[in-house]
Amino acid sequence: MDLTSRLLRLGAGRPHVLLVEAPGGTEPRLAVEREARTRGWPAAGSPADADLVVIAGRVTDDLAAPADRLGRQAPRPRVRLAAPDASSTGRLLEEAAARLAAGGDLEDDAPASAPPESHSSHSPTPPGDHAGHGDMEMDMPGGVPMADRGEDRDGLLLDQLHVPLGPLLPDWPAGLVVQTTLQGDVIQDARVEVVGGPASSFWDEPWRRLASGDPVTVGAASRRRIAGHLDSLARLLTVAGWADAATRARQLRDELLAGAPAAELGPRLWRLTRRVRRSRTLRWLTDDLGAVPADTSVVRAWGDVTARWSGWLAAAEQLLPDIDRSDRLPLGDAPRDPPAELVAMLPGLLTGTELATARLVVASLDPDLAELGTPAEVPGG
Amino acid sequence: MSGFAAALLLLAVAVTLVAACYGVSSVVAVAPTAAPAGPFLSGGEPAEHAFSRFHVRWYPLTMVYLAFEMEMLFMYPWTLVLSSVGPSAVIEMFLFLGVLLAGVTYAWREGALRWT
Amino acid sequence: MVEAAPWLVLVLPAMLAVATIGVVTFDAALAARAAGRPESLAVSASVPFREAARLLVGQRRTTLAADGVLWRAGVITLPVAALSAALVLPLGTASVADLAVGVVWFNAMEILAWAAVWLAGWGPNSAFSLVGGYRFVAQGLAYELPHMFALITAATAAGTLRIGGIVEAQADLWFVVWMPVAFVVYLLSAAAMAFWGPFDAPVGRELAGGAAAELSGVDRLLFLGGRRLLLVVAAAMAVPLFLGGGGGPLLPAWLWTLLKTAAVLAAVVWLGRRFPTVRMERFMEVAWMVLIPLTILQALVVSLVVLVR
Amino acid sequence: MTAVLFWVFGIGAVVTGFLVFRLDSMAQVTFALLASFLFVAGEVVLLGLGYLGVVIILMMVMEMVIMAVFMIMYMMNPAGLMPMAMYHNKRGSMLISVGTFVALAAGIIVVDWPARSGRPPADTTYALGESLMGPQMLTMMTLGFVLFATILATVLLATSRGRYDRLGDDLRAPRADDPVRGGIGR
Amino acid sequence: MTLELFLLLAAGLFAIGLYGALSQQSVVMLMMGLELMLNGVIVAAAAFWYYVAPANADGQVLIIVVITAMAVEMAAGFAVVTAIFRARDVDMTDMAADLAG
Repeated sequence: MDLTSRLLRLGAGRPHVLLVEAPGGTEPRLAVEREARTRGWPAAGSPADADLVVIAGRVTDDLAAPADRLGRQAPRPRVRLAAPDASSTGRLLEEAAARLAAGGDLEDDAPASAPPESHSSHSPTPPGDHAGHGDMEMDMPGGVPMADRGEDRDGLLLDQLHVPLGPLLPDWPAGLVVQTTLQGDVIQDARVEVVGGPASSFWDEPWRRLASGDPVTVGAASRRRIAGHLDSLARLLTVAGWADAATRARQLRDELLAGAPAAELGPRLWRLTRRVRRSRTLRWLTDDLGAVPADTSVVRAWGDVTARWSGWLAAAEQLLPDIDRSDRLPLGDAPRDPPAELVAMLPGLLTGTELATARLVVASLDPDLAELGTPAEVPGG
Repeated sequence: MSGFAAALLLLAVAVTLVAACYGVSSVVAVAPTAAPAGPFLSGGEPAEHAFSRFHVRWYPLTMVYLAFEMEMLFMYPWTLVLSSVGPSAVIEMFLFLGVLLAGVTYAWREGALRWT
Repeated sequence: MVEAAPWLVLVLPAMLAVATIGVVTFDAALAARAAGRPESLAVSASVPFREAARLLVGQRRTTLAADGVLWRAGVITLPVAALSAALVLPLGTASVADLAVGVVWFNAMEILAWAAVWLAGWGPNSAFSLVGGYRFVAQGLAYELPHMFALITAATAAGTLRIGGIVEAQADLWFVVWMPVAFVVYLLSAAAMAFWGPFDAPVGRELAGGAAAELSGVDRLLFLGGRRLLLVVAAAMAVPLFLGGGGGPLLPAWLWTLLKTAAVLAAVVWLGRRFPTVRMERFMEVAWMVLIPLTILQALVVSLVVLVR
Repeated sequence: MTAVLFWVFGIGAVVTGFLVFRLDSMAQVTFALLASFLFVAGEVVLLGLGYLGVVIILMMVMEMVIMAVFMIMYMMNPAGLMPMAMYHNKRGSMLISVGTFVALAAGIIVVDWPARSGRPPADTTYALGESLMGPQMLTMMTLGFVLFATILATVLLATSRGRYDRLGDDLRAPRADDPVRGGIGR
Repeated sequence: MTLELFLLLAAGLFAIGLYGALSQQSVVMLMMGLELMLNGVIVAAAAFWYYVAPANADGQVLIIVVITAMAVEMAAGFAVVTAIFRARDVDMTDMAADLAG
């Protein structure tokens, strides 16, 4: 059909990109974000909205099934991409758009693994779920059970849903899975899991190099740290629904990593921090969320969400004069707190929050799980 | 009455346009409607149907709302007769609103405007 | 004088479609500027067509054990309600029908969005879209009463529920001058009813698209297009209600209407990008304890002025 | 034209009204009831009551969405995925209601209704407003206090925690003890 | 169109509502039946206004009262259901009656 192919070409000029990150995929994610931004390709929030499904980083065995499901959930025309590293990302995206204009990939729709429809499939039975509906399973539409009821702080015994947040969620820490028990839109219980293999953190790379004996300049280390803060800030602002400020932060982050001088970046960074700090709306919306008392060991997590993003802004401003320094960085530990403690904090902080608030809390802690090492279930919750 | 006939006409046009969109799409779409897929759950499978007894956190407010919105029923006709009836209409309506606002203030103090 | 012109029934959808395309274009241009990628008007103007093209050729989706009837009903209701609300919208000196209860009609049609968004969220049997649908109902509880009071304030000053009569009553002085609170609240509620930023939590990105999370293909086109159409109609209605309709010097009435509508729309779209998403658990008390009393006070002031006049 | 519309709206109202008790999904049930109300609104407009017809649409859309919220909150299996009967005394109810209908219909046909007196006013909405601000002022104020009482009673009944739980026994807590913080106030 | 036709429509809606109110177990469904009965009352009131006494606004006021009554009934009904549900974890009329007794 001629009309179809013309419309396909027209639409492929601005594909929506669903970008999710696997552990160790920070660098390719930044590359895809940068390339998509310069082309004006919008970010998709769910597979239904996506033309390109891009997984940045290495898809380990435990991520293979979710990644496959994500790709199948996207409507046609669709193109699935793996971006294990940051090399030739631009070319990869261009090729994908060309494939999209030709009608997308035509792999089979039928799920490779056991579909949710089949009764034999092991649908993850939620913990604490008593076997009340064992024999009724045969009548369940689609082989999926009905929700069961649970206690609530409100005193109403209503249905609970078990909804995972992560691993393959846009604007979400790579490898983090929060298994939530929802009643309505409030998280009653949260369990944290870590998936994906161990990887090395992109944000700690200068210190790793330093530890292995390579010389690292103060400028390079400062750049990486500010960029890390800007990345966290961009994620938080995206989750807070302030797309324009988030885009600005991402743009500055990318230029910083590309080596733009302080004289050029300074005024713009200052404009961004002033704009975010002056937003009384943002403050009003993030005050008192996810408050961590100031006696925990993780200094970075102190205070509420507002305190945490203000901390990033302050740190970025404070480090900015250093980014052009070429003297050697003295030996020392990476400035980041170990993520294990951040992750252990999560169940407590997320319990009792609404979904939007939970996303804000997670984004404000922004644990970098690459440093965590082996996949493991984290105690707590 | 003729105004409402135009409304029906506009409704028909709207429905026609929507049907046209579906028609065009069914012709040019690259594939027919997909087989049922699982909902998006960050790559996970649903543990149960999302159709469930959804615990809304603002249900006390809906009742306050139901009572308060009824005042619109009276206020729309009131706008027409205000100038001809005179001060008594203003007094009556704002007394009415004042009573309802007192109810809302009570609900606020009881915490009915907050999420449970 | 606004007269009924049933022939407009064919022109109106076309004009609203053009305005909707304009909204998408302007929004795309703003997004490009924010991304430090100032692009030519031609590139921005291609965005609505590219979006429509990719959604028209896109495959429609269904989800496991979805409630297909209600889902599609919600999707279709949104654009149909937006267009129906435009029945009483005067374009210059004529509207499709200048109903005697025009204000109430507009109110009744625009409120169908409650049902539409909730149904679109309920239909796909998906946790995220379910939450999105419920978020819109909560939002409705917050914005609808201040919105109604703003509408009624304009009707009170004119002493009629006929949109044409409200326009005539502003021949000397636009309502925005002496009822600024009602005007600002009206613009807020226009953004809220079209779940446009900063009231876009029902389709929030942190919820993977919320009520629209599972929509694709032409369904998505109708739902998200209908949302922009609703924004256009709501913003356009601010012109006859508060900005004197087609009144203005030199230029013909239809041109004034277009200019004012474009200005209001541009303001709403621009402001929508300036703020983070407002969550209803925080906004609810503001709406009930600040906005409702303020709008009632505004209505009281206006009705006293009407009495004295 | 109006005769056709009368039949369309009328049959629509009855059919959707009957669907309310035939459908399994609580969401569909609620919106079937809404459809019935919308058809009745159409009938009311046909009778020349433009304001009341449109305002019925306005009110019923809001009320039925809220109704859906509660239906889904409290009814077992709200989507009707696993249908189950929730009737009692179905036969008896059917007999009673059919009997009622027959009796009413007989009465309607037999009774000699009074002839029409007077003509509708030019602006029915205006007449309604005058009536509410004049002879029916008492009705309106009574309804006002009924609504006030409704707000108080429903809040009292529905919430599990009152102001003393929130603000302490002396109502002086610096911060209300709520599960979720609000936008303003303590 | 005649008064009788409108009244028959009203009677039909009323009878369906009555059937629902009598046959349904759940409080919320019972409310739906009530709403449907009031729906019939609206039709009857509008028809009487038009065919019997159009010069008088009392028919209109009656409709207003009915709509308000619906809202009050709904709000009160929901509040009661919530209270019952909180206390006894049921929403059925039968069960509520059993437990109350």
